Amino acid sequence: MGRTFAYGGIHPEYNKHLSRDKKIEVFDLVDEYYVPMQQHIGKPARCLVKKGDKVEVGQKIGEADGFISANIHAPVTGTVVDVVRWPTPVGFEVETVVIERDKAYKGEMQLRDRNWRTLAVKELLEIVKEAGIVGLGGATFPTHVKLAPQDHVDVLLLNGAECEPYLTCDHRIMVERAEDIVTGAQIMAKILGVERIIIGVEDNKPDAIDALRHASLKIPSIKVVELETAYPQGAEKQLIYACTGRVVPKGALPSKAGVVVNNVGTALAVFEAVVFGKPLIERVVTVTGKVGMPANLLIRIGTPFEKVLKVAEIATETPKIISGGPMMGIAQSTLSVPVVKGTSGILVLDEGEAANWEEWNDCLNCAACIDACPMNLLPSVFSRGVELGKIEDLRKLDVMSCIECGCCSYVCPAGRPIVQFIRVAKAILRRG
Amino acid sequence: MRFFRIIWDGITKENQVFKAALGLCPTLAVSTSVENAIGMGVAATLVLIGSNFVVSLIRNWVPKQVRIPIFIVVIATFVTAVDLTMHAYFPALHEKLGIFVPLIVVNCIILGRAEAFASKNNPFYSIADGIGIGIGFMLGLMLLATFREVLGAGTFLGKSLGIKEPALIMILPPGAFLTIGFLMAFFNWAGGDK
Amino acid sequence: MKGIWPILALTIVAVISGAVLSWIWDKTNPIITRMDREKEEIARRMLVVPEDIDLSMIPSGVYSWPNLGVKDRNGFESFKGKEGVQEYLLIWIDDLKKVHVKYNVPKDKAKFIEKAVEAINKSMKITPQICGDWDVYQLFKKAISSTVNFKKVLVLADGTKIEASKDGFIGKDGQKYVVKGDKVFCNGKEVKGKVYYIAYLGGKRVAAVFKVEPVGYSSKLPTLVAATFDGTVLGIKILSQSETPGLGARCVEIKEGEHEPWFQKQFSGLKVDEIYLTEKDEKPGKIHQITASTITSRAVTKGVREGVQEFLKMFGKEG
Amino acid sequence: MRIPYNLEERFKVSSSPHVRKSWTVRSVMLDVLIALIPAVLASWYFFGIRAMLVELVCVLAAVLSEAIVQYLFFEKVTVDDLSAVVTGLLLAMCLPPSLPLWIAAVGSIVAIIIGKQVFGGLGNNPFNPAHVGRAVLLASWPVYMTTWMVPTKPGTSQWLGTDIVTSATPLGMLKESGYNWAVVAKKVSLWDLWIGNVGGSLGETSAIAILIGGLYLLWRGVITWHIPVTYLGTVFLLSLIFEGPAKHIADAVVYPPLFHLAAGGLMIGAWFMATDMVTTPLSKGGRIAFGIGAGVLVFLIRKFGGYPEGVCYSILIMNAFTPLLDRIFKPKTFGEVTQG
Repeated sequence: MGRTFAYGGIHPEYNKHLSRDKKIEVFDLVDEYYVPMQQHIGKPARCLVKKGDKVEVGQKIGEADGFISANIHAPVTGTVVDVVRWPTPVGFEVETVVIERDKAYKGEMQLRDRNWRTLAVKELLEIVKEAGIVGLGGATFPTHVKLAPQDHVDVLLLNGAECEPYLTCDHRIMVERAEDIVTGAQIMAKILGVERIIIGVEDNKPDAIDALRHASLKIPSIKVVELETAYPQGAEKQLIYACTGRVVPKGALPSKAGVVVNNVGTALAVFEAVVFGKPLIERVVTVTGKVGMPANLLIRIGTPFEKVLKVAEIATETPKIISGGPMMGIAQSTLSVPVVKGTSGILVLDEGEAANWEEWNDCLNCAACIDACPMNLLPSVFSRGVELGKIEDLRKLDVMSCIECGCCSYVCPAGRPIVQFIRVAKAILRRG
Repeated sequence: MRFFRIIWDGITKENQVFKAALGLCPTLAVSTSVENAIGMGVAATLVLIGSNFVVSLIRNWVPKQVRIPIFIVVIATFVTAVDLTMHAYFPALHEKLGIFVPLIVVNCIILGRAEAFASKNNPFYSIADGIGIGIGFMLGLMLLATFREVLGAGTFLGKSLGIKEPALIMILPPGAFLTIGFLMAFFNWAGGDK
Repeated sequence: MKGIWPILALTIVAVISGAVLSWIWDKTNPIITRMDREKEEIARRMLVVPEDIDLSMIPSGVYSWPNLGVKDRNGFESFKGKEGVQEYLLIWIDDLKKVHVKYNVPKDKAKFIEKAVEAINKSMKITPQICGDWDVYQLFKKAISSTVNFKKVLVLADGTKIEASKDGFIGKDGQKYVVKGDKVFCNGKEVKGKVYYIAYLGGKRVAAVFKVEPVGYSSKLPTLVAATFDGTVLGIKILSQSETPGLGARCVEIKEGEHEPWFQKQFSGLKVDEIYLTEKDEKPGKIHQITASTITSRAVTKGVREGVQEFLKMFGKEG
Repeated sequence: MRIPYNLEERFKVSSSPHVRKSWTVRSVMLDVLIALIPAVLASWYFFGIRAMLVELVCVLAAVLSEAIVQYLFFEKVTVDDLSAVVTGLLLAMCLPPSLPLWIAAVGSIVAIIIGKQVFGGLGNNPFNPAHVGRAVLLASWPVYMTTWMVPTKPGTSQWLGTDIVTSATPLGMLKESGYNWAVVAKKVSLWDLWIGNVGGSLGETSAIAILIGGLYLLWRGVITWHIPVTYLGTVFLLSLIFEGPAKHIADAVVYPPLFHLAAGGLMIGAWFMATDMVTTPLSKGGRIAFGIGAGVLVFLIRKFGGYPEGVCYSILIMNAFTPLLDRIFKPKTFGEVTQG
């Protein structure tokens, strides 16, 4: 048994065997790419191209606008056919550049080979910023902001827990590109100026742990920590507690505890940006669930889900399409949405096996949600409070500390959509 | 005619037991048998009529600052008179009702009517109010007592109804709460209260 | 003037109320106090007269119900016009042990009385069967029992017995003992003691009545116990109780067709070592407990037993 | 440009999480029913036809009254979640086998209507419905509710319910002997007590059968250990401290605590009643306090109270304290630590 977090947690059906042993394959290029100008948390990027412009692969087509924002690059060489409002997997429409691929472009990219050790911290940070790297775990927080924390930081934590059921993209890159991840981690450590690097991996990925341990054999500052398989092991605060024993104060950022957490995928992207000079234009996506061929695919940003699923073949009559994992992923109403930087997986569930939140019973007070809550909150009380309209009272009960991991809804025997209620409460309270 | 209107309202719309939920302490305590309920109801009605009448008579020259003490004195006088009379001439009933007859003094119905009605209306209407509220109280008690006595003791007015195994709990305090809860729910529902 | 008026108003109301109340008090208080006094007195007298009254045992005289204090042979007139008397039975036993009556009772009882007098004069006994009606029998019994004279005896914890004189209980050393409720005081200090009522019938002491106060399930159970000097219980009477209805409260339950509480009736005629419950007690006795009310049953049984034991300890040798 | 929202390719969306643990109210209740099987079988073995009848009547009355009340008040009829069956069966488990069947039915109806539906149905009742039913029956028909049938063997006339011999419960004997352990130890052997070969309620007597069911519930994760362990532990410790050394019987130290654990409704109370989700505290601390409180109450009622048995009341009283315990033992949010 590995280390784990302090409270709660659940053990859902992981179903990782579907795609766990599938090697990362490069997904074929498609004709049209839909590149949203907002693929990150923060302000949308400013669009630099207009209809009719020719773009080169890796060319910056969206410029970071403001402090918390990230650059966007063209995924292929081609022509901008339009700039429209287009849906994204996050759920709302944003300004999107539609690029038609040049028929002659076959996916080649100009790569450099830089020695990162000779570069200064400032230069490194600039490269990361230019490459438009954001957190690839799903939160898509711009990495260059994260790498310049306000507080004193002494630990860099790489999140390789991948606690979401079904998803295996991080697992695969850890197995296949452990060396590069380790290097990426070292680059980030250099930027942050920290000595200790901890990589936390759940113990259901022994091959990934071995690969990472092997890759970091000669680097004493890196420690690979084996974590218990439990959801939500990969949640920031829970991961920090599991790996370092530190507790992030209520309502504060992880850097308050002296820790910066980055996904292993982000480390890889940092490595590629710094060493190869490659901006973030593709990522590994797990396509799994009720599909004919579950796979881990290296997909260019902007590829519509439709094209991906056409290849993977939806294997159910009543599909439910989810961008991300089943616990925190976002259900999609259309397949027109493109793969974005935060898309860690495309999950197809059968409607029958997917949870139905349309009908629920009164709370039984069974406290299963309280036992499951990793933040040690009172989800059942919150959901009742929302039902009764007493939302203002919930602030005192720390409803804002909820990380929306969904454990409460998952375990509720009465089938109550608890985390959904909590989202309502949080939205109302945020609005004030 | 307004006189009868007031009486009717006192029994129905302003029924103190079911609508205002006042005077519940004696209501719950003495409603173990219909006989007790009638005794208590009559005693309370007499006190109500008397105190309403007197309070209404003196309403214009009672100073505001001491009106409550004066009302209490008037009520206490009537209660003591009823208590003594009952003790002397109906000793069995008096023994059953026990402390609850003297406690009519602090029954909020009596003081409530003195304050809310009698001190604002003329003696004629105040008597009507006393009669109405009193009868309403007595009927409420009797209704409660009927349920409790029939279900709890298998008798009505002391006469056996041939119920072999009455549910004792009905004449115990929990039975009083259960009965009044259901009756109140019923009257609120029937009265269309939301 | 403005400041005085509220006080004045209050005073006026209070004075008027006081006047009204004192008038009502005058009217009711005598009735109330007499009833209170009678209640215990009646219970006491009822206990010491045996179930079937043998007329030959009773000295001749006038016996009345209610007890109006009639002592003389021509006492018919003395209670005329007395207030509050609804029912009475005056029995006159002449020197030939012949019974005469004068009464004011409900009509349905009256016919029984006439018949009863005839029957009693034949058999010289008063029993329920002879009277033909329980209430009539009770009237006779109560009337006869009023001839029993009681003498209060205060027994202190050390065994000293002090008979009541007209000045109260005066000890040998001239100290005065005062009984207030169940407590005995001497010079303002509480001393342990107990009051026994010794019953004299025709100048002979026949029994004693005393109060025991066991604690039942949810209330005290003040109980009068009558016992002869050789330790036989003549009867008990639970004066008041507020036990659980249907359970402990059945200690005063009267079964249909009977006239006395069945539970209390069981004690009559028992010797002291028979006063145990039939089961579930230290040793098997003759008292059947009230179903599912062991606590009440045991409390009364134990209280009576210990009362009798204490009584025998005090008076046994003299009996 | 194509319109992205093609109606034909619209999929059903919902908020995350998109998967759910495969348990429902129904499966929880089913687990409770499965856990009750050993106790039910024990009751059939020791009390025969009467036991079956009382259980059948209780369950039927509970289910019917729930369905009828919900139908009359235009609620969704939810008898298929089995909670009414559980309430009925648990009530039956606390009733004496010789109880007239109509009283058992009344108990079930009271449990469902006054104990549960009046408050708004499953999940909103402050008190354990089965114990509410039992308390009302005990107050209403105390004589029937305290007349206990002697356990018997299958096939005898008593087992068939034709003639019924009554006796006292072990706790009743203890109370009536004035807590004289020597008297009770002679009459009741610990083995009989734990196996259930003594007078008592249907399901209360066989401590071992209930223990098996309780452990099953614990294993299935329907209940947590907090309440049963603290509840039983408190009674055990109190009886060890206050009953053990004083009495002069051979196994004085072991007898009273083991007696207290197995006698009366303590086992079924601790495993099935006090762990009722709806009426017990939410937090672990609250549950521990609940268990200790109920344990102390049981001991006090048994030793000093008017009734020989106090499990029903101890749980009902602690149910009343549940909101307070929830308030006191509110879990501390992760990260709610004053740093430095």
